[in-house]
Amino acid sequence: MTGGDPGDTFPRLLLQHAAVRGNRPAVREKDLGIWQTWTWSEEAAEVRAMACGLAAQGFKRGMNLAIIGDNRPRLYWAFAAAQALGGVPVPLYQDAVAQEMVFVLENAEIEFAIVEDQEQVDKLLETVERTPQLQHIYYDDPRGLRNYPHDRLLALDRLLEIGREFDRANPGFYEQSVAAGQPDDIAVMLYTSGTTGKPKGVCQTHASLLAAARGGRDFDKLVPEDEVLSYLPMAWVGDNLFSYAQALAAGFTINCPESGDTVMIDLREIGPTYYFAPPRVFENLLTQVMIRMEDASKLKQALFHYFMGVARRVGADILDRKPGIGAGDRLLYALGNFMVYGPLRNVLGMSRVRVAYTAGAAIGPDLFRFYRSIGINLKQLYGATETCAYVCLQPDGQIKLDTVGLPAPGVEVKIADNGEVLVRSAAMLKGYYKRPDATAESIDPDGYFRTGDAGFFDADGHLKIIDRAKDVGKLAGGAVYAPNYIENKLKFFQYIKEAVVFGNARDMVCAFINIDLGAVGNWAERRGLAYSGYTDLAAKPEVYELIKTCVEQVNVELAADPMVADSQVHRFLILHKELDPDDDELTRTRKVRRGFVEEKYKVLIDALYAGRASQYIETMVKFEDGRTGKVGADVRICDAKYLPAAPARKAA
Amino acid sequence: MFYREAGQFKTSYDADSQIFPIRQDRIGVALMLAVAFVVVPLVATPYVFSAILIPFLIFALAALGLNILTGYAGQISLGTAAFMAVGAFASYNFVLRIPGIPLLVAFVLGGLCAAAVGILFGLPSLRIRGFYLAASTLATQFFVVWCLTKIPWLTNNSSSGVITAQKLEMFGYAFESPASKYLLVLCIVLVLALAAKNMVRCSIGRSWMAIRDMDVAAEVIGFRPMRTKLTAFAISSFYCGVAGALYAYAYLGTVEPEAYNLDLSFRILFMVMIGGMGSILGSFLGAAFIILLPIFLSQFAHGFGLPNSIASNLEAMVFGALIIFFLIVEPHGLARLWQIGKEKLRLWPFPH
Amino acid sequence: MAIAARKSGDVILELSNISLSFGGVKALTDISFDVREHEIRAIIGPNGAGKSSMLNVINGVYRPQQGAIRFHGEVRTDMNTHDAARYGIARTFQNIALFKGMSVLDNIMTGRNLMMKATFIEQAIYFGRARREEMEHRRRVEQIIDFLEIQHIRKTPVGRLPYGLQKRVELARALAAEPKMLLLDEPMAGMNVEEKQDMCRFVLDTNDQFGTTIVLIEHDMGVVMDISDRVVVLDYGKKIGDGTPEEIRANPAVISAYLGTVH
Amino acid sequence: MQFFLEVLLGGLLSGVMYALVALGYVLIFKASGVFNYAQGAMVFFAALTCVGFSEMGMSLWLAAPLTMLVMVALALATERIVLRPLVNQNEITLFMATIGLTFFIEGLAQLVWGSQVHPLELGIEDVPLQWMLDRTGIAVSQFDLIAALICAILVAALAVLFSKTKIGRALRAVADDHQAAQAVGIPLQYIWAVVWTVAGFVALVAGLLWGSRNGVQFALTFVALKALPVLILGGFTSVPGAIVGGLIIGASEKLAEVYLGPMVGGGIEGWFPYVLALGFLLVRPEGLFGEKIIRRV
Repeated sequence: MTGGDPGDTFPRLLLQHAAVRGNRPAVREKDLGIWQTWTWSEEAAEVRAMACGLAAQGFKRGMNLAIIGDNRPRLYWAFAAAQALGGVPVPLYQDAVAQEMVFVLENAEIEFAIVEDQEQVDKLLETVERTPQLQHIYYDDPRGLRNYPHDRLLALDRLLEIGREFDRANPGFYEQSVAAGQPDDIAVMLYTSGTTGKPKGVCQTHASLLAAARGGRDFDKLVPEDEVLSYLPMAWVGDNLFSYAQALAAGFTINCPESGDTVMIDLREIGPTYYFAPPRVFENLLTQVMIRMEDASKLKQALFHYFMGVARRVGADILDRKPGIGAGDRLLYALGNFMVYGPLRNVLGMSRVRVAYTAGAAIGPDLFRFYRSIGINLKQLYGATETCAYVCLQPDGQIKLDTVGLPAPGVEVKIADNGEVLVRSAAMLKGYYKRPDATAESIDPDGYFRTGDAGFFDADGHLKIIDRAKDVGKLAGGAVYAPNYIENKLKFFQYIKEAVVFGNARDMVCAFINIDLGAVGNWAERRGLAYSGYTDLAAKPEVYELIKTCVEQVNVELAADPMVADSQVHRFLILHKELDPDDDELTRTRKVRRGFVEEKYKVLIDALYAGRASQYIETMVKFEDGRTGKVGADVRICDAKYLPAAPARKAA
Repeated sequence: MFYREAGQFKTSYDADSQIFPIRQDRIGVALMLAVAFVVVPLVATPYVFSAILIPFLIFALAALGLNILTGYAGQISLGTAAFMAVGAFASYNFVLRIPGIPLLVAFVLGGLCAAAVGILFGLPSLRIRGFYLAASTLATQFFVVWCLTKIPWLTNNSSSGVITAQKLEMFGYAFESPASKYLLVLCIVLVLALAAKNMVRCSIGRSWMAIRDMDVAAEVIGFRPMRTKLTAFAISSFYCGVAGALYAYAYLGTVEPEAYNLDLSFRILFMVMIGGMGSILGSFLGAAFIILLPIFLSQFAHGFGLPNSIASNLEAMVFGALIIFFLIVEPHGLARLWQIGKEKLRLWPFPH
Repeated sequence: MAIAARKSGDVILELSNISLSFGGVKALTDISFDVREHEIRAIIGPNGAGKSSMLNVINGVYRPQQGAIRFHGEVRTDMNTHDAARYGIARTFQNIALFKGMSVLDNIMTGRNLMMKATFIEQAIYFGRARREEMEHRRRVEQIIDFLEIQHIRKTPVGRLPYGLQKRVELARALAAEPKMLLLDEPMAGMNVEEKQDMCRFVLDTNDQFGTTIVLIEHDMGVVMDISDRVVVLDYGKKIGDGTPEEIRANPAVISAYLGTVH
Repeated sequence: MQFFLEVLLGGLLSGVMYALVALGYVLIFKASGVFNYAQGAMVFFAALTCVGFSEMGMSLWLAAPLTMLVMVALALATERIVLRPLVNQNEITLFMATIGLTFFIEGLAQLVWGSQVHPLELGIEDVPLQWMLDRTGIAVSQFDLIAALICAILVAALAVLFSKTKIGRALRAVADDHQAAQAVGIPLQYIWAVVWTVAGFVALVAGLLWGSRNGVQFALTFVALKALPVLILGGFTSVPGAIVGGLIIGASEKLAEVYLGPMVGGGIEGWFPYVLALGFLLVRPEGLFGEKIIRRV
């Protein structure tokens, strides 16, 4: 083999694995009832055929290859095939509608696409007149496509045959192509959804992706025996890192679920050793655990709750191997491990998890603690598409509930004056595709990437992300004010569904609360509290007391942190109606429209800051049938206890 | 609770369709086999061997046979004891009349004779079903016992019809001690149980269950009712025949045709019902239950100083009541209870 | 798109002058029609028109007193159900006829019984051919499970499934036999709109992908007109119409039979 | 010829008794779809109870009604404890339950009254009927004749009960379709209790007649087994089938025993009726009076 260090591009790494551990499983897929397995050498052969097939069909160095579909082995191989030819795989979100795909297809000048099935083919054909350059569509699953009389379509099977023929006719072609690849070539292009404006294609090179992948591999000591379940969208940087880049960097096995519906079953079967999920997955799992436990017999419930109590007390510390845990507690935990935690991990499919990560959104401390206390090494990480999801990682044994850990090896992190987190590392984007303006804007002259997130380092050097940088303001007293950070803390309570805090340029922080009708309703029923609906329940003094304890608990947490101690919630009220997208108070994705709310409920905000004990308000509401009406109520305002800011403030 | 199934995934159909797909089960079975083959022979007393373990295994085998017919193929039979008798007396005659025949071969031939009789008496099942069939299998019971009593040749002209089984000698070894008999019976039963399990998970087992569950549909997809039912009768009878032979050779020693009476048929039927229809495991559980219950009851009666006659009547009542109880509470018997318990352990700590 | 591309072949089933009666009650009177290879042929008619009896005649459950059945050109009037299965005729039933005590997988596996050759002795020792056969057929069955999208229930006992899925499993069992001709007796009866759409898709896909000839009885006129190539209309055991959906829609006898009073 | 007639007549007379027991099965089967294997045990139980009472010093006229009360109680208990929880189960399950019931009743009877043979004297002498012997030279037992007469009356009464009375109609409705009968307001449980009571009565009569001949003992339970071939032959649901079947089985059994028995060693009564019934079934699977069932798919 010629050219380059073996293992500095993905196709070369693949060849290396095929040579070193050719008979070990590289990828499995639950298909036809069993886990079909391909070894590294088989995978290498398939990739080779696919690459040759693409070449035979006219795919050239520098071209982009769209990849659309659920996580399937052949789609992962398409990444390697495109890279082997010096092309760039461009994964698209498989659940995007045709119109959304058009932009990327046009922007990336896609001529070749490898897609999963009829559904994706249909979408591509739907907008065919807007993407005339898309001439080659290969599909993995021929179901329903037999009679599509379309000259742009070809079965992937057929492509592989063509590839094998081409390979025979052009010996050495593949080797040359792979050898021609450079670490600095673009390895993948990931489109970020972007909160504003059009999506941008983030170009990552072999070198940058591998820097992130190898950094993570060494950090968590990933080995070829590890197993991951690849079920997150392939277009997302996380999946690209965990299921592709790290798999090739560490040589472990990836497992593709049978379908989106069977992920949980497949998770149980595979029992991955290395697992990644966004917080909402962990949250859903926990909810299911609790719901299922409610049907259990009293004895089992008592057992469960007792041992969960033990776990809460000592579980996380035992996992972190912290000293100072008594033999009695250890014994109890061991017993609990046999009776409850072990079975629980088993049912969740996490018996074998050695390292689990969550990221993408703030995870509730209770949620986080639950998984750690039953012995699952769940950790948080922080990153972005532009940094290959590789900025901060929580090291084993140094887990804090509300930080995202220490800067990862090889990553420099600094905080800008406005609180924005800046990152410089080898695992950084080469640039945005065809957007030098955006590239220049997001990378400062020193080579630091602007993450757009605001955060700070705590006393131990752990990074704490508090908000989007643009939302961060200052209190009248000059202290940093991060509304999201406070709101998230409030929302971690099951009783609080939505929270809106105010405080920018004011002297104190106040909050609107929406209670969770289900949880609070349940709570009320259990104590025999009658109520007629949301408005009624929200106004109950008992409910105010309940929420007050929640708010005060948040205040305690805030006070402990000098950076945000001034942001304690001084006063709050429970809104008489639920914030609703129909009333334009929330976006369709249920994010609060802060400005709109501020304007609409100005009376209440004024009352909060004026120190009044209650305020009458009438609001327009839209009913489901489209009529509008008025809801009026006297909204009570409650003072919450807050602590004096910790004296250690100077230490920050 | 003990199950840790995460990570036990199957990469081939072979692995997916093994008898015990869960690793913990395989370990459990291995442990049980170790106990049965190593620990038990070391610790059990002759009484335990000959009054509990040997009859347990033999009855389990007979119940297995009946389960194939009734539980899997859905054909009720009240003539199990008759097939056992055929197996026993045929084996006796083979050994008697063919000098030097290995005993194991005689058992197999005895089983085959039982199978032949089974096919003969299974013929009505092609035309009649349900209760008619149940009632008609009684004919087998009466006819076979009558034949054995009335045809002197079959009992080697023994005046009372009593035969004494020949010495249990195989591979040049005389199985005389209870422990050795136990091990022999254990081996035979295990091999046949494995074979039965294999059959019920293959095409022939599916054909039986198909005929049982919906005979019209079974025909339409190409099963031949005659062949299916008759193989069920034949294989079931073979199992019963071998069990009958073991009953005579390894358990009773001296046996008369009346030992294989209707009462025995019913006992086997109860084993199947209490153990679980359509379950290999159930046959064993049922046999254990029916063997142990009288022992337990007579201990109980002794404890209260009750005479034997009362104990035996009590036993009948308890049997009867238990049958009804099981049918009402758990028609699929102990095997289903076991299965439910296992499911609970697999899902532990969740209830479902 | 799929329908337009389909093309019907030669006549593979020909029924001529079929009459069937039960103890003097006439179920079918002098009915003749044919079925072409690869087509979807619907039999429609009001309740009691003799539709199910017609299917039962085709796969040998009933033997007609008069008339002849030709399958692939040969007279098969005297075939029984087993023969029909061997000739490659599979069917589903109006009232689901699954094997309740078995899992979905086992139910579908029964559909392949005619292709299994291992003797019971081989099966008992589960070695060699018996084991190989189980594995091979399992693979084929899994493809059908995949095709009908019932992966998530493959090990569930069929008795626990909802009605719509049971119907699908029954179709799977019939497909497992790789039939040349598939008889479907009201495959969509009792289903909600979504289930019906799924079933339609499966029927069309089956016809399309495996080239299976399909004879189907269905009450839902919309479905029948949408998916069938030709339609036979029965009423009181007599044939009153035969032709393409368009022709049937315009046929006065059919209209009057369906509307009842228009004479 | 005379001997033949004598045998035939004797057979027919016992056939009437078979018919009576068979009717007990038919009744229960029609009303509840249960093949009541415990019928034999009920015969035994009834006879034993009656004898037990009379052994305690009661006259037969008191013991019999008292026994009847016990049988009613048994019927009610069976309905409540066994049948009601098993409603809507398949018939095989119900059949199995009656096997359990059999064991329970047999055990109970012997537990209460002891397992020894109890002699029973009804006051009818088992001597040839002189009148008949004089006229035709055929010896027919007076006892058999009277017993047959009683049975015949009972059979006739049951037939009437079944076809003419209100309860009979309700019963037939239940037999046709449980759910429909319930829907139109026929109390299922009540019907079952009645039917089991009647079956208990039939069992009592049969038990007394049989018991007085050989003594009341466990072997009485086998009387029920005699009725099974009758059912196979006549069908589980047919009243006329039970009657005609009983006569055929009774007659042919005796004839076979007398004429065929000696050739093969005797004692063929035990299985001959079954073989006869089976042979018949193979030719005509729907039984004597059954209708041909068209299998619908």
